[in-house]
Amino acid sequence: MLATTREREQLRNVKKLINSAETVVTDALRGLSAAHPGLRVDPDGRTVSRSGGPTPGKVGLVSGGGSGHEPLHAGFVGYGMLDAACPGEIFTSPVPGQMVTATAAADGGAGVLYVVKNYTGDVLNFELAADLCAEEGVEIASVLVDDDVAVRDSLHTAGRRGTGATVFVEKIAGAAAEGGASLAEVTRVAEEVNARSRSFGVALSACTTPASGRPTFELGETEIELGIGIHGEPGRSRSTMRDARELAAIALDAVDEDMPLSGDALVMVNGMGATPLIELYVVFAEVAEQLAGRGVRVARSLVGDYVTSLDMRGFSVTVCLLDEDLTRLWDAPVETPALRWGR
Amino acid sequence: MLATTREREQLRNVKKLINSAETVVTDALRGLSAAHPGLRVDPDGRTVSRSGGPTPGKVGLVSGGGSGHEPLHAGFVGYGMLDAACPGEIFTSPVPGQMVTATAAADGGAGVLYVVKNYTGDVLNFELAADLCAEEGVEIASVLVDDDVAVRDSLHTAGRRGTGATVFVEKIAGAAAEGGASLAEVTRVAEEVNARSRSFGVALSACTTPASGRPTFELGETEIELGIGIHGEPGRSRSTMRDARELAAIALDAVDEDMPLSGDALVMVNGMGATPLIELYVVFAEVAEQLAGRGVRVARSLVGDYVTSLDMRGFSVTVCLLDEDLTRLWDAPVETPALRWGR
Amino acid sequence: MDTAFLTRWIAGIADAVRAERDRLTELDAAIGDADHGANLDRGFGAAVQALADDPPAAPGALLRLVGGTLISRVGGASGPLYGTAFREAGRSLGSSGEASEVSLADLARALRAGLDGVTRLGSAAEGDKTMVDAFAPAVRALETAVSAGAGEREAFEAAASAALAGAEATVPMVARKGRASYLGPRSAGHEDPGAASCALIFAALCTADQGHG
Amino acid sequence: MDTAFLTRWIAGIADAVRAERDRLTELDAAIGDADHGANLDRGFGAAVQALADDPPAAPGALLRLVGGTLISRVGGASGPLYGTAFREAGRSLGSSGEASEVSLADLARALRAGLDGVTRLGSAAEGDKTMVDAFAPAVRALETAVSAGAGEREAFEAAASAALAGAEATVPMVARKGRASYLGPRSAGHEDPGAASCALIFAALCTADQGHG
Ligand SMILES: Nc1ncnc2c1ncn2[C@@H]1O[C@H](COP(=O)(O)OP(=O)(O)O)[C@@H](O)[C@H]1O
Ligand SMILES: Nc1ncnc2c1ncn2[C@@H]1O[C@H](COP(=O)(O)OP(=O)(O)O)[C@@H](O)[C@H]1O
Ligand SMILES: [Mg+2]
Ligand SMILES: [Mg+2]
Ligand SMILES: [Mg+2]
Ligand SMILES: [Mg+2]
Repeated sequence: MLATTREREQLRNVKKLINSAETVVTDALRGLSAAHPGLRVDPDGRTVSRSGGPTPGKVGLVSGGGSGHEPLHAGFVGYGMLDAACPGEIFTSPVPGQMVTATAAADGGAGVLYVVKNYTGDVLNFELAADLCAEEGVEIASVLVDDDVAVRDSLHTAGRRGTGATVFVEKIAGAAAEGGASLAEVTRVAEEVNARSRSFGVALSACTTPASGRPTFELGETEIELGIGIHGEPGRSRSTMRDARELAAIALDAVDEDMPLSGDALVMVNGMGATPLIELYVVFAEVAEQLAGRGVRVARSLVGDYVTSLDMRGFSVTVCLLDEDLTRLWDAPVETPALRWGR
Repeated sequence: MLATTREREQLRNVKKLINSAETVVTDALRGLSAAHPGLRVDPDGRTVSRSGGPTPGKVGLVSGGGSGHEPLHAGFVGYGMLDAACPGEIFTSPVPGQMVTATAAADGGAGVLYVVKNYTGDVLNFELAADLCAEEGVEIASVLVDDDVAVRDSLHTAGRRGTGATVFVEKIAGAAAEGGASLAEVTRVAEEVNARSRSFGVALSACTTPASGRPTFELGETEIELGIGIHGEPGRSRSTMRDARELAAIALDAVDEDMPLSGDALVMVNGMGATPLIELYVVFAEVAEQLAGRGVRVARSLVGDYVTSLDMRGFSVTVCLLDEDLTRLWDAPVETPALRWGR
Repeated sequence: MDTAFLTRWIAGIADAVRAERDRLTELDAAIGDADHGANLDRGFGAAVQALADDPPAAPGALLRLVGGTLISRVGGASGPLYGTAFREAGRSLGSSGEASEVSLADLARALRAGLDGVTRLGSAAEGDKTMVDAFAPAVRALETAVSAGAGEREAFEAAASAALAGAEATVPMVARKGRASYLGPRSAGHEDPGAASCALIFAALCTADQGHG
Repeated sequence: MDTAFLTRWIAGIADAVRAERDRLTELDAAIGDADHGANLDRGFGAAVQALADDPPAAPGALLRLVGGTLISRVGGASGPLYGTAFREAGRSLGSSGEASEVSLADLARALRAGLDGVTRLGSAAEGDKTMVDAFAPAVRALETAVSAGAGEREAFEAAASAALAGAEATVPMVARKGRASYLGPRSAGHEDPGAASCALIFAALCTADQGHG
């Protein structure tokens, strides 16, 4: 199917490697399918699951959310992590139907845990799906990821956003599930990871959604946004560009203020989609050094693009305070497109 | 060390996550070191090697080149791949001294293979290093990677550039070395991979080096560069933006014209540094589908950032025609920061 | 009002949303994630299609079909919320032996049920800078018009202008629900996209009524 | 000419390269990879430092130290090439019992040896759009001046203007060596950065000579 003239005009203007704004999610899923024989991908139905189907007797893990955050979530489907994922339109929570299909693909008879990033849309759609699945007799539990310290938590608001910690929750809960833990235990582990994790993000540029073809906000040549989410939303405040050292300090201060840092930590320096790896390593050098200065040991780490925001330039830092159990679960084998070790 | 005022001014203008243009390579190596305990990193001496030191009796693999291509090469140091890497300044071949140090860190007594991308600077510096090491009694062999079909090969020119195939050569020759092959045999395998591999790259934007603070070339809103290298050089020709399908066809045509495609292939769709993963998967979908249409089976694949050009937007396609031996070596365990399976 | 009227209404919403798609997306870009226009365009487009594919016999069934279609096609926050609104509105019109005509009072009751569904699901109150800020005054205006014995045209115009005023009143508000709430004080100064789309939905009642008359 | 002259020469090159760093980098951005200015700035800066740290006693040793420093500090194509040029030039001045003064004829012979080193290593000929296009005519001009019995100032000026003319003549050329060759016909229309820096190197001979006189 060729793009329409108007679409072509648009994609030329934004210069994205796509066929059309309408087909980008489907096309990317076709690519995911072609690249990863270990996944069962339904590009039209928008679900991704392990090609072997549900693991009998294992708690199933399902996550999902808008597209545009790749490799999240589909890139984390596989042994030791998710059983199924359902990608929505760009930055749009998936619909309950997708979640129901994903649940069926994940349900090995021991119940299914939904890993839900705390956004109104994700929460509402997963709630509707949970109702439908419960009616079908599947035992469903949910964990809400809300690690972003840029947003003040309050009873009267939508609460904190879910960002980088999602990767930690999915990996560690996935390991617990693979190890045979019960739904209650997997849920508890997931909640604990979330409780011990905090994130803060910085944007050097906005992102451009294929549909709108325009940056979600405009930044001057020396301006940056502090406290951004992963949907191209503006952050909590605008600031001027600093060097990597200062930006790392701003992020760590924000995290530390919300959750005093100490002991061993799992630390991720995550690129927002258009940040070169060399820059992420520069940031990680500062983060690791400054954490050491605060008495925190970087026991485990990830540096790279894990939870992105289309073509945004910038980074986020996520810190999870480890204990022995969580470290063991983090180290357990995992085999997914985006995270793999021990297999 | 704080950046000077002029540097600060500059880094604000180009908005890079760095401390200063002067320290970016050293700082990134500090980050690499903090993130990967399996590596021995000398940020000032600019060498990266396996933390266990040389493997006695194993052929050593050394590569290196300018920085700005991360994860290449340091991200491929580890079990089953490189023994040591030496990163130069941004886009500048390393100096012979670094190579000599890297050779010492890689030399297990069975000789050392240099994997050299075909650029005059890389070739000359590795030649000088090989002379120095040979004087020290180390048996040195070199393989020249020159897979880029955008450049016409000729006796009277510098020849084709080395780009994406470097990853394939390093992985497959690394597996051969890990398997105990002799220097002659590892060299032969490396040359065979290179001979069976071709690449073609497309840029949607130039990149900006930290030192210059300016894009290496200017592209209009609807312009792209076809046949680019990995140093921000302009390509062979300028063109207008197309959809992913057409761009994939242009790349595959160029590859196929130079090396007729058939049989099983190892295919990489590589991001140039600022290309979101979702777009790379869209390109990969087209590449895989069109290869199937040409009677080629994508037997193995990589989709992601492997050989980058700082913050350039764009992609490259690399195709390597597999046989059974190469497939087995590709599948062999590897444990490096950027490529890992089987361990 | 019959299914023909409601079908015209839904078609009118779909047209308005398509025409205003870019504006809705821009509003969402300012304080959200730039997808509201695309979301509703997809959803109401699908609803029009669903009604054409299998025209429901009764107003209640029609609104439930629209709600179900929005839930199953939109995603995001607005999908479940508007979907619930239409579904609850349809449910309130009774589920068995449904009448083929509904009165203005029936419709007002139905929309009140829809609004209740939205606030139950999203727990937003007026002043939180959401679709509720347009929805609630519009339903009140409709109820007032019913009590006053107004005609359809008058009632719809009152509801439409109450919704529009409600949407405009969201500009200075600081968001407390949805994605815009992450911006804190920076959310002030922008109209809420969901309130803006809700105003389109009530405005489409007038168009549907004119098409009828 | 003595080591003081040669030290002034190297310092003059370092100054010129620093002053022209951005221009060299821009030339390299057009047909290369935008690092030539930074490369030579780093290299000649290091050479000046090396000469200050441990001043060589003889002209040959001085040029060899400069060459070695360039090789060990510059990287890229220009590092080994310029490094070899200086090293070979130094070698040609004899390695043991070196004279502390060299004549204009000695220097011309030394630079010829340096040029030979460059073409041996890089196998570029004139017309390939490289530093050789400035280097070769400059050496020829020097040799001609020596044959004609010219003085230093006159000889250096002839060499410098030959190098400059050679560099300018690279503009229309299509590159056949180095990174610019990847551009094929698109490399035409731009001055070669290495030829441009080579012109600076020969121009610095004049400055060193004036500093002396
Ligand atoms: N809790 C809530 N209650 C009522 N309306 C809400 C709530 N959260 C969000 N909304 C409405 O949804 C609109 C955003 O819809 P949309 O952009 O389609 O979804 P998303 O925010 O998931 O991207 C907001 O402008 C707001 O009017
Ligand atoms: N084979 C060669 N012979 C002579 N000079 C060369 C050759 N290759 C490149 N050069 C010179 O080197 C210059 C580029 O130097 P530089 O930018 O420092 O290195 P790199 O090309 O590795 O980035 C070119 O402009 C050209 O003059
Ligand atoms: Mg959304
Ligand atoms: Mg270079
Ligand atoms: Mg939105
Ligand atoms: Mg260069």
